[in-house]
Amino acid sequence: MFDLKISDQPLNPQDCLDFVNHESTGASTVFIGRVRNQSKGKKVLRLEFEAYEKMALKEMEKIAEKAKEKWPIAKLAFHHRTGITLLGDIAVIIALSTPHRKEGFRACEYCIDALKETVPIWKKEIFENGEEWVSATP
Amino acid sequence: MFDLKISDQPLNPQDCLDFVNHESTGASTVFIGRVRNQSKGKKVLRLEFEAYEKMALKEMEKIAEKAKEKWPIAKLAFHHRTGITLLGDIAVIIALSTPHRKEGFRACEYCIDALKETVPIWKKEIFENGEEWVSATP
Amino acid sequence: MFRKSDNNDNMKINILAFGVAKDILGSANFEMEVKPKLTIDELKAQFLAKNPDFSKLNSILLAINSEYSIPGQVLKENDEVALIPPVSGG
Amino acid sequence: MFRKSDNNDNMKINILAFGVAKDILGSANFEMEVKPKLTIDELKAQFLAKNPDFSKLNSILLAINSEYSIPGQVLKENDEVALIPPVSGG
Repeated sequence: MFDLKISDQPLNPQDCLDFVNHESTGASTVFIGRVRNQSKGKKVLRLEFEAYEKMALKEMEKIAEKAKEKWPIAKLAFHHRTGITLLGDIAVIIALSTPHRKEGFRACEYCIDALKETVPIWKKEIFENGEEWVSATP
Repeated sequence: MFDLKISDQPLNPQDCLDFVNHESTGASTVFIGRVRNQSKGKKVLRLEFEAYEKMALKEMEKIAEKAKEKWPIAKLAFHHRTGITLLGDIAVIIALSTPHRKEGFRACEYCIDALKETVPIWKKEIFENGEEWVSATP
Repeated sequence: MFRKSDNNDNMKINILAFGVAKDILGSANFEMEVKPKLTIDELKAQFLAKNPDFSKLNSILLAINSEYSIPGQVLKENDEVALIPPVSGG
Repeated sequence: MFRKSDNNDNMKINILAFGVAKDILGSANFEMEVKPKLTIDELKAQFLAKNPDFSKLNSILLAINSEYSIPGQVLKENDEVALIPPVSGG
Protein backbone atom coordinates (compact mmCIF):
# COMPACT_ATOMS: atom_id res chain seq x y z
CA MET A 1 0.00 0.00 0.00
CA PHE A 2 2.68 2.51 1.09
CA ASP A 3 6.32 2.59 0.07
CA LEU A 4 8.05 4.80 2.64
CA LYS A 5 11.76 5.39 2.36
CA ILE A 6 14.49 7.61 3.73
CA SER A 7 17.80 7.18 1.98
CA ASP A 8 21.20 8.82 1.64
CA GLN A 9 21.34 7.52 -1.94
CA PRO A 10 19.84 9.27 -5.01
CA LEU A 11 16.07 8.86 -5.24
CA ASN A 12 14.53 7.32 -8.34
CA PRO A 13 11.16 8.60 -9.64
CA GLN A 14 10.69 5.52 -11.82
CA ASP A 15 10.78 3.29 -8.71
CA CYS A 16 7.95 5.36 -7.23
CA LEU A 17 5.94 5.28 -10.47
CA ASP A 18 6.36 1.53 -10.76
CA PHE A 19 5.23 1.08 -7.18
CA VAL A 20 2.05 3.15 -7.53
CA ASN A 21 0.98 1.73 -10.89
CA HIS A 22 -2.17 -0.22 -10.12
CA GLU A 23 -4.64 -1.76 -12.51
CA SER A 24 -7.80 -0.12 -11.21
CA THR A 25 -6.43 3.41 -11.01
CA GLY A 26 -6.05 5.67 -14.00
CA ALA A 27 -4.29 8.63 -12.44
CA SER A 28 -0.79 8.88 -11.03
CA THR A 29 0.18 12.19 -9.48
CA VAL A 30 3.77 12.92 -8.62
CA PHE A 31 5.56 15.69 -6.82
CA ILE A 32 9.33 15.96 -6.97
CA GLY A 33 11.23 18.48 -4.89
CA ARG A 34 14.74 19.31 -6.00
CA VAL A 35 17.67 21.25 -4.66
CA ARG A 36 17.53 24.80 -5.97
CA ASN A 37 20.50 27.00 -6.72
CA GLN A 38 19.35 29.90 -4.64
CA SER A 39 17.51 30.75 -1.47
CA LYS A 40 16.41 34.27 -0.60
CA GLY A 41 18.71 35.60 -3.30
CA LYS A 42 21.81 33.81 -2.04
CA LYS A 43 23.60 31.18 -4.10
CA VAL A 44 23.32 27.73 -2.54
CA LEU A 45 26.34 25.45 -2.98
CA ARG A 46 24.70 22.36 -1.52
CA LEU A 47 22.07 21.21 0.93
CA GLU A 48 22.50 18.76 3.78
CA PHE A 49 19.48 16.84 4.97
CA GLU A 50 19.34 15.27 8.39
CA ALA A 51 16.49 13.03 9.52
CA TYR A 52 15.33 11.50 12.77
CA GLU A 53 14.80 8.48 10.62
CA LYS A 54 12.70 6.24 12.84
CA MET A 55 10.29 9.04 13.71
CA ALA A 56 10.30 10.51 10.20
CA LEU A 57 9.11 7.19 8.77
CA LYS A 58 6.35 7.04 11.41
CA GLU A 59 5.23 10.56 10.58
CA MET A 60 5.33 9.83 6.85
CA GLU A 61 3.13 6.82 7.46
CA LYS A 62 0.67 8.94 9.47
CA ILE A 63 0.46 11.39 6.59
CA ALA A 64 -0.10 8.57 4.11
CA GLU A 65 -2.81 7.05 6.34
CA LYS A 66 -4.57 10.38 6.71
CA ALA A 67 -4.41 11.03 2.96
CA LYS A 68 -5.88 7.58 2.36
CA GLU A 69 -8.74 8.37 4.75
CA LYS A 70 -9.53 11.54 2.82
CA TRP A 71 -9.07 10.32 -0.77
CA PRO A 72 -9.33 6.94 -2.51
CA ILE A 73 -5.60 6.32 -2.81
CA ALA A 74 -4.62 2.90 -4.15
CA LYS A 75 -0.88 3.17 -3.62
CA LEU A 76 1.49 5.80 -2.37
CA ALA A 77 5.27 6.15 -2.50
CA PHE A 78 6.94 8.67 -0.23
CA HIS A 79 10.73 8.90 -0.49
CA HIS A 80 12.99 11.44 1.17
CA ARG A 81 16.68 11.97 0.73
CA THR A 82 19.23 12.56 3.47
CA GLY A 83 22.86 13.58 3.39
CA ILE A 84 24.65 15.93 1.04
CA THR A 85 22.73 16.99 -2.05
CA LEU A 86 23.73 19.21 -4.94
CA LEU A 87 21.85 21.46 -7.33
CA GLY A 88 19.17 19.47 -9.17
CA ASP A 89 19.31 16.45 -6.87
CA ILE A 90 15.96 15.12 -5.79
CA ALA A 91 15.14 15.82 -2.14
CA VAL A 92 11.67 14.28 -2.02
CA ILE A 93 9.30 12.27 -4.19
CA ILE A 94 5.62 11.76 -3.48
CA ALA A 95 3.77 9.59 -5.98
CA LEU A 96 0.29 8.20 -5.61
CA SER A 97 -2.39 6.56 -7.70
CA THR A 98 -6.09 7.31 -7.53
CA PRO A 99 -9.08 6.43 -9.71
CA HIS A 100 -9.42 10.03 -10.90
CA ARG A 101 -7.16 13.00 -11.30
CA LYS A 102 -8.73 15.63 -9.08
CA GLU A 103 -8.34 13.61 -5.90
CA GLY A 104 -4.79 12.77 -6.96
CA PHE A 105 -3.73 16.42 -7.06
CA ARG A 106 -5.42 17.14 -3.72
CA ALA A 107 -3.86 14.12 -2.03
CA CYS A 108 -0.37 14.78 -3.40
CA GLU A 109 -0.47 18.41 -2.32
CA TYR A 110 -1.74 17.40 1.11
CA CYS A 111 1.18 15.01 1.58
CA ILE A 112 3.91 17.47 0.63
CA ASP A 113 2.30 20.23 2.74
CA ALA A 114 2.04 17.86 5.71
CA LEU A 115 5.63 16.68 5.25
CA LYS A 116 6.82 20.23 5.66
CA GLU A 117 4.79 20.62 8.86
CA THR A 118 5.48 17.48 10.85
CA VAL A 119 8.15 15.15 9.47
CA PRO A 120 11.40 15.47 11.49
CA ILE A 121 13.79 16.20 8.66
CA TRP A 122 16.06 19.22 8.58
CA LYS A 123 17.74 21.02 5.75
CA LYS A 124 20.93 23.01 6.07
CA GLU A 125 21.78 25.41 3.25
CA ILE A 126 25.47 25.84 2.57
CA PHE A 127 26.31 29.18 0.97
CA GLU A 128 29.63 30.49 -0.28
CA ASN A 129 30.21 32.19 3.06
CA GLY A 130 28.18 30.49 5.71
CA GLU A 131 25.46 28.00 6.36
CA GLU A 132 21.99 27.99 7.88
CA TRP A 133 19.40 25.52 9.14
CA VAL A 134 16.32 26.40 7.11
CA SER A 135 13.36 27.84 9.06
CA ALA A 136 15.16 27.50 12.39
CA THR A 137 15.09 31.17 13.31
CA PRO A 138 12.83 34.09 12.38
CA MET B 1 10.48 25.66 -23.06
CA PHE B 2 7.79 23.18 -24.11
CA ASP B 3 8.27 19.58 -25.15
CA LEU B 4 5.05 18.62 -26.98
CA LYS B 5 4.72 15.14 -28.39
CA ILE B 6 2.12 12.80 -29.84
CA SER B 7 3.39 9.29 -30.38
CA ASP B 8 2.17 5.80 -31.12
CA GLN B 9 5.10 4.46 -29.09
CA PRO B 10 5.14 3.98 -25.29
CA LEU B 11 5.59 7.23 -23.38
CA ASN B 12 8.46 7.64 -20.96
CA PRO B 13 8.01 9.64 -17.73
CA GLN B 14 11.76 9.90 -17.21
CA ASP B 15 12.12 11.75 -20.54
CA CYS B 16 9.57 14.29 -19.30
CA LEU B 17 11.26 14.64 -15.91
CA ASP B 18 14.63 15.13 -17.54
CA PHE B 19 13.20 17.79 -19.83
CA VAL B 20 11.58 19.83 -17.06
CA ASN B 21 14.49 19.67 -14.63
CA HIS B 22 15.76 23.23 -14.46
CA GLU B 23 18.26 24.74 -12.09
CA SER B 24 16.17 27.60 -10.77
CA THR B 25 13.02 25.60 -10.07
CA GLY B 26 12.60 23.38 -7.06
CA ALA B 27 9.27 21.75 -7.82
CA SER B 28 8.38 19.28 -10.54
CA THR B 29 4.75 18.24 -10.74
CA VAL B 30 3.70 15.34 -12.89
CA PHE B 31 0.40 13.85 -13.94
CA ILE B 32 0.28 10.46 -15.63
CA GLY B 33 -2.95 9.06 -17.04
CA ARG B 34 -3.07 5.33 -17.63
CA VAL B 35 -5.40 2.89 -19.28
CA ARG B 36 -7.80 1.50 -16.67
CA ASN B 37 -9.28 -1.96 -16.70
CA GLN B 38 -12.85 -0.83 -16.41
CA SER B 39 -15.20 1.91 -17.48
CA LYS B 40 -18.71 2.31 -16.06
CA GLY B 41 -18.46 -1.18 -14.62
CA LYS B 42 -17.52 -2.83 -17.89
CA LYS B 43 -14.21 -4.61 -18.41
CA VAL B 44 -12.01 -2.78 -20.92
CA LEU B 45 -9.78 -4.97 -23.10
CA ARG B 46 -7.89 -2.12 -24.68
CA LEU B 47 -8.15 1.51 -25.69
CA GLU B 48 -7.47 3.01 -29.08
CA PHE B 49 -6.43 6.63 -29.27
CA GLU B 50 -6.80 8.65 -32.43
CA ALA B 51 -5.47 12.18 -32.82
CA TYR B 52 -5.78 14.99 -35.31
CA GLU B 53 -2.10 15.30 -34.73
CA LYS B 54 -1.31 18.64 -36.32
CA MET B 55 -4.17 20.38 -34.54
CA ALA B 56 -3.68 18.47 -31.29
CA LEU B 57 -0.10 19.74 -31.07
CA LYS B 58 -1.32 23.30 -31.71
CA GLU B 59 -3.95 23.00 -28.99
CA MET B 60 -1.44 21.48 -26.58
CA GLU B 61 0.85 24.43 -27.23
CA LYS B 62 -2.01 26.87 -26.56
CA ILE B 63 -2.68 25.16 -23.24
CA ALA B 64 1.00 25.31 -22.34
CA GLU B 65 1.18 28.99 -23.29
CA LYS B 66 -1.89 29.81 -21.23
CA ALA B 67 -0.55 27.89 -18.24
CA LYS B 68 2.72 29.80 -18.54
CA GLU B 69 0.80 33.10 -18.53
CA LYS B 70 -0.96 32.11 -15.32
CA TRP B 71 1.90 30.48 -13.41
CA PRO B 72 5.72 30.85 -13.43
CA ILE B 73 6.42 27.65 -15.36
CA ALA B 74 10.04 27.12 -16.34
CA LYS B 75 9.58 24.05 -18.51
CA LEU B 76 6.67 21.87 -19.50
CA ALA B 77 6.47 18.45 -21.16
CA PHE B 78 3.16 17.34 -22.59
CA HIS B 79 3.12 13.89 -24.21
CA HIS B 80 0.10 11.99 -25.50
CA ARG B 81 -0.11 8.47 -26.80
CA THR B 82 -1.99 7.33 -29.88
CA GLY B 83 -2.83 3.88 -31.21
CA ILE B 84 -3.64 0.71 -29.36
CA THR B 85 -3.00 0.76 -25.61
CA LEU B 86 -3.45 -1.93 -23.01
CA LEU B 87 -4.19 -1.94 -19.31
CA GLY B 88 -1.57 0.09 -17.43
CA ASP B 89 -0.13 1.75 -20.52
CA ILE B 90 0.47 5.46 -20.21
CA ALA B 91 -1.99 7.58 -22.22
CA VAL B 92 -0.75 11.01 -21.20
CA ILE B 93 2.07 12.65 -19.26
CA ILE B 94 2.12 16.26 -18.16
CA ALA B 95 5.25 17.34 -16.30
CA LEU B 96 6.24 20.86 -15.41
CA SER B 97 8.68 22.70 -13.23
CA THR B 98 7.94 25.77 -11.14
CA PRO B 99 9.77 27.64 -8.40
CA HIS B 100 7.24 26.49 -5.77
CA ARG B 101 4.90 23.57 -5.33
CA LYS B 102 1.49 25.21 -5.05
CA GLU B 103 1.65 26.78 -8.51
CA GLY B 104 2.93 23.48 -9.88
CA PHE B 105 -0.16 21.58 -8.76
CA ARG B 106 -2.47 24.28 -10.09
CA ALA B 107 -0.71 24.44 -13.45
CA CYS B 108 -0.56 20.68 -13.90
CA GLU B 109 -4.25 20.27 -13.08
CA TYR B 110 -5.11 23.12 -15.44
CA CYS B 111 -3.27 21.43 -18.30
CA ILE B 112 -4.89 18.03 -17.90
CA ASP B 113 -8.34 19.60 -17.47
CA ALA B 114 -7.82 21.73 -20.59
CA LEU B 115 -6.54 18.76 -22.58
CA LYS B 116 -9.80 16.98 -21.94
CA GLU B 117 -11.75 20.02 -23.14
CA THR B 118 -10.06 21.09 -26.32
CA VAL B 119 -7.33 18.80 -27.65
CA PRO B 120 -8.59 16.79 -30.65
CA ILE B 121 -7.78 13.31 -29.43
CA TRP B 122 -10.35 10.54 -29.21
CA LYS B 123 -10.45 7.38 -27.17
CA LYS B 124 -12.32 4.25 -28.16
CA GLU B 125 -12.95 1.66 -25.46
CA ILE B 126 -12.93 -1.94 -26.64
CA PHE B 127 -15.01 -4.23 -24.41
CA GLU B 128 -15.47 -7.98 -24.59
CA ASN B 129 -18.59 -7.49 -26.66
CA GLY B 130 -18.51 -4.13 -28.34
CA GLU B 131 -16.72 -0.83 -28.50
CA GLU B 132 -17.51 2.81 -27.88
CA TRP B 133 -16.02 6.22 -28.59
CA VAL B 134 -15.78 7.78 -25.14
CA SER B 135 -18.03 10.82 -24.48
CA ALA B 136 -19.41 10.79 -28.03
CA THR B 137 -23.05 10.30 -27.09
CA PRO B 138 -25.11 11.08 -23.99
CA MET C 1 -22.63 18.99 -65.95
CA PHE C 2 -25.21 21.22 -67.61
CA ARG C 3 -24.39 24.11 -65.32
CA LYS C 4 -20.73 24.03 -66.12
CA SER C 5 -20.12 27.69 -65.44
CA ASP C 6 -21.64 27.29 -61.98
CA ASN C 7 -19.47 24.28 -61.31
CA ASN C 8 -16.41 26.20 -62.28
CA ASP C 9 -17.17 28.73 -59.58
CA ASN C 10 -17.33 25.97 -56.99
CA MET C 11 -14.34 25.32 -54.84
CA LYS C 12 -12.73 22.22 -53.52
CA ILE C 13 -12.23 21.66 -49.81
CA ASN C 14 -10.74 18.71 -47.94
CA ILE C 15 -12.68 17.01 -45.23
CA LEU C 16 -11.12 15.09 -42.35
CA ALA C 17 -13.29 13.07 -40.01
CA PHE C 18 -12.16 11.66 -36.68
CA GLY C 19 -13.51 9.29 -34.07
CA VAL C 20 -17.21 8.64 -34.28
CA ALA C 21 -17.53 11.22 -37.10
CA LYS C 22 -15.37 8.99 -39.26
CA ASP C 23 -17.63 6.03 -38.44
CA ILE C 24 -20.73 8.07 -39.35
CA LEU C 25 -19.32 9.31 -42.66
CA GLY C 26 -17.64 5.99 -43.46
CA SER C 27 -14.50 7.84 -44.48
CA ALA C 28 -11.64 9.63 -42.76
CA ASN C 29 -10.51 11.89 -45.57
CA PHE C 30 -12.19 13.07 -48.74
CA GLU C 31 -12.57 16.01 -51.06
CA MET C 32 -15.77 17.96 -51.41
CA GLU C 33 -16.92 20.56 -53.90
CA VAL C 34 -18.83 23.42 -52.36
CA LYS C 35 -20.18 26.75 -53.55
CA PRO C 36 -17.90 29.76 -53.16
CA LYS C 37 -17.96 31.69 -49.88
CA LEU C 38 -19.75 28.89 -48.10
CA THR C 39 -19.69 29.54 -44.36
CA ILE C 40 -18.68 26.93 -41.85
CA ASP C 41 -22.21 27.07 -40.40
CA GLU C 42 -23.72 26.23 -43.80
CA LEU C 43 -21.28 23.37 -44.27
CA LYS C 44 -22.13 22.02 -40.81
CA ALA C 45 -25.84 22.23 -41.62
CA GLN C 46 -25.21 20.22 -44.80
CA PHE C 47 -23.45 17.49 -42.85
CA LEU C 48 -26.19 17.35 -40.23
CA ALA C 49 -28.91 17.21 -42.92
CA LYS C 50 -27.22 14.37 -44.81
CA ASN C 51 -26.14 12.40 -41.72
CA PRO C 52 -28.79 12.40 -39.02
CA ASP C 53 -26.48 10.39 -36.74
CA PHE C 54 -24.49 13.56 -36.10
CA SER C 55 -27.41 14.93 -34.11
CA LYS C 56 -27.10 12.01 -31.70
CA LEU C 57 -23.66 13.20 -30.64
CA ASN C 58 -23.02 15.37 -27.61
CA SER C 59 -21.47 17.89 -29.96
CA ILE C 60 -19.81 18.24 -33.33
CA LEU C 61 -17.37 21.07 -33.92
CA LEU C 62 -15.63 22.00 -37.17
CA ALA C 63 -12.03 23.09 -37.47
CA ILE C 64 -10.57 24.94 -40.46
CA ASN C 65 -6.89 24.36 -41.19
CA SER C 66 -6.38 22.84 -37.74
CA GLU C 67 -7.95 25.71 -35.78
CA TYR C 68 -11.42 25.61 -34.23
CA SER C 69 -13.69 27.58 -36.57
CA ILE C 70 -15.61 30.64 -35.45
CA PRO C 71 -19.30 31.17 -36.31
CA GLY C 72 -19.74 32.78 -39.74
CA GLN C 73 -16.22 31.91 -40.84
CA VAL C 74 -16.05 31.75 -44.67
CA LEU C 75 -14.35 28.82 -46.40
CA LYS C 76 -11.65 29.22 -49.02
CA GLU C 77 -10.41 26.96 -51.81
CA ASN C 78 -8.35 24.01 -50.48
CA ASP C 79 -9.28 24.61 -46.86
CA GLU C 80 -8.87 21.57 -44.64
CA VAL C 81 -12.06 21.14 -42.63
CA ALA C 82 -12.05 18.66 -39.75
CA LEU C 83 -15.12 17.21 -38.08
CA ILE C 84 -14.43 17.15 -34.35
CA PRO C 85 -16.77 15.01 -32.26
CA PRO C 86 -16.48 15.28 -28.44
CA VAL C 87 -12.81 14.91 -27.59
CA SER C 88 -11.76 12.30 -25.03
CA GLY C 89 -8.00 12.42 -24.70
CA GLY C 90 -6.06 11.84 -21.51
CA MET D 1 27.44 11.21 45.94
CA PHE D 2 26.40 12.14 49.48
CA ARG D 3 22.73 11.77 48.75
CA LYS D 4 23.10 8.32 47.28
CA SER D 5 19.56 7.24 48.09
CA ASP D 6 18.17 10.25 46.18
CA ASN D 7 20.40 9.53 43.21
CA ASN D 8 19.15 5.98 43.13
CA ASP D 9 15.62 7.27 42.60
CA ASN D 10 16.75 9.22 39.56
CA MET D 11 16.23 7.76 36.13
CA LYS D 12 18.24 7.74 32.98
CA ILE D 13 16.84 9.06 29.73
CA ASN D 14 18.45 9.33 26.31
CA ILE D 15 18.54 12.64 24.51
CA LEU D 16 18.76 13.03 20.75
CA ALA D 17 19.31 16.45 19.22
CA PHE D 18 18.85 17.30 15.55
CA GLY D 19 19.57 20.19 13.26
CA VAL D 20 20.19 23.46 15.02
CA ALA D 21 19.39 21.83 18.38
CA LYS D 22 22.43 19.62 17.95
CA ASP D 23 24.54 22.70 17.21
CA ILE D 24 23.23 24.45 20.34
CA LEU D 25 23.86 21.48 22.63
CA GLY D 26 27.13 20.56 20.95
CA SER D 27 26.09 16.92 20.91
CA ALA D 28 23.68 14.74 18.97
CA ASN D 29 23.14 11.96 21.46
CA PHE D 30 23.70 11.73 25.20
CA GLU D 31 22.33 10.28 28.39
CA MET D 32 20.81 12.39 31.11
CA GLU D 33 19.85 11.62 34.68
CA VAL D 34 16.58 13.19 35.73
CA LYS D 35 14.29 12.98 38.72
CA PRO D 36 11.54 10.38 38.62
CA LYS D 37 8.21 11.34 37.04
CA LEU D 38 9.69 14.39 35.39
CA THR D 39 7.23 15.80 32.86
CA ILE D 40 8.24 16.68 29.34
CA ASP D 41 7.35 20.33 30.11
CA GLU D 42 9.78 20.36 33.04
CA LEU D 43 12.49 18.81 30.91
CA LYS D 44 11.92 21.39 28.20
CA ALA D 45 12.11 24.18 30.76
CA GLN D 46 15.46 22.79 31.95
CA PHE D 47 16.85 22.83 28.43
CA LEU D 48 15.63 26.37 27.82
CA ALA D 49 17.09 27.57 31.10
CA LYS D 50 20.50 26.04 30.42
CA ASN D 51 20.65 26.98 26.72
CA PRO D 52 19.27 30.46 26.07
CA ASP D 53 19.88 29.94 22.32
CA PHE D 54 16.83 27.68 22.20
CA SER D 55 14.60 30.69 22.77
CA LYS D 56 15.92 32.25 19.55
CA LEU D 57 14.38 29.42 17.53
CA ASN D 58 10.98 29.59 15.89
CA SER D 59 10.00 26.57 17.95
CA ILE D 60 11.43 23.61 19.78
CA LEU D 61 9.29 20.50 20.23
CA LEU D 62 10.14 17.37 22.15
CA ALA D 63 9.37 13.86 21.04
CA ILE D 64 9.29 10.82 23.32
CA ASN D 65 10.19 7.47 21.77
CA SER D 66 9.74 8.92 18.27
CA GLU D 67 6.27 10.38 18.82
CA TYR D 68 5.56 14.07 19.41
CA SER D 69 5.03 14.49 23.16
CA ILE D 70 1.82 15.84 24.62
CA PRO D 71 1.76 18.49 27.36
CA GLY D 72 2.12 16.98 30.82
CA GLN D 73 3.44 13.69 29.51
CA VAL D 74 5.52 11.94 32.19
CA LEU D 75 8.91 10.50 31.34
CA LYS D 76 9.93 6.92 32.11
CA GLU D 77 13.30 5.24 32.59
CA ASN D 78 15.17 4.81 29.29
CA ASP D 79 12.83 7.00 27.30
CA GLU D 80 14.33 8.42 24.12
CA VAL D 81 13.68 12.15 24.05
CA ALA D 82 14.36 14.02 20.83
CA LEU D 83 14.75 17.77 20.50
CA ILE D 84 12.91 18.81 17.34
CA PRO D 85 13.70 22.28 16.03
CA PRO D 86 11.53 23.62 13.17
CA VAL D 87 11.44 20.91 10.51
CA SER D 88 12.40 21.79 6.95
CA GLY D 89 12.15 18.66 4.83
CA GLY D 90 11.07 18.55 1.21
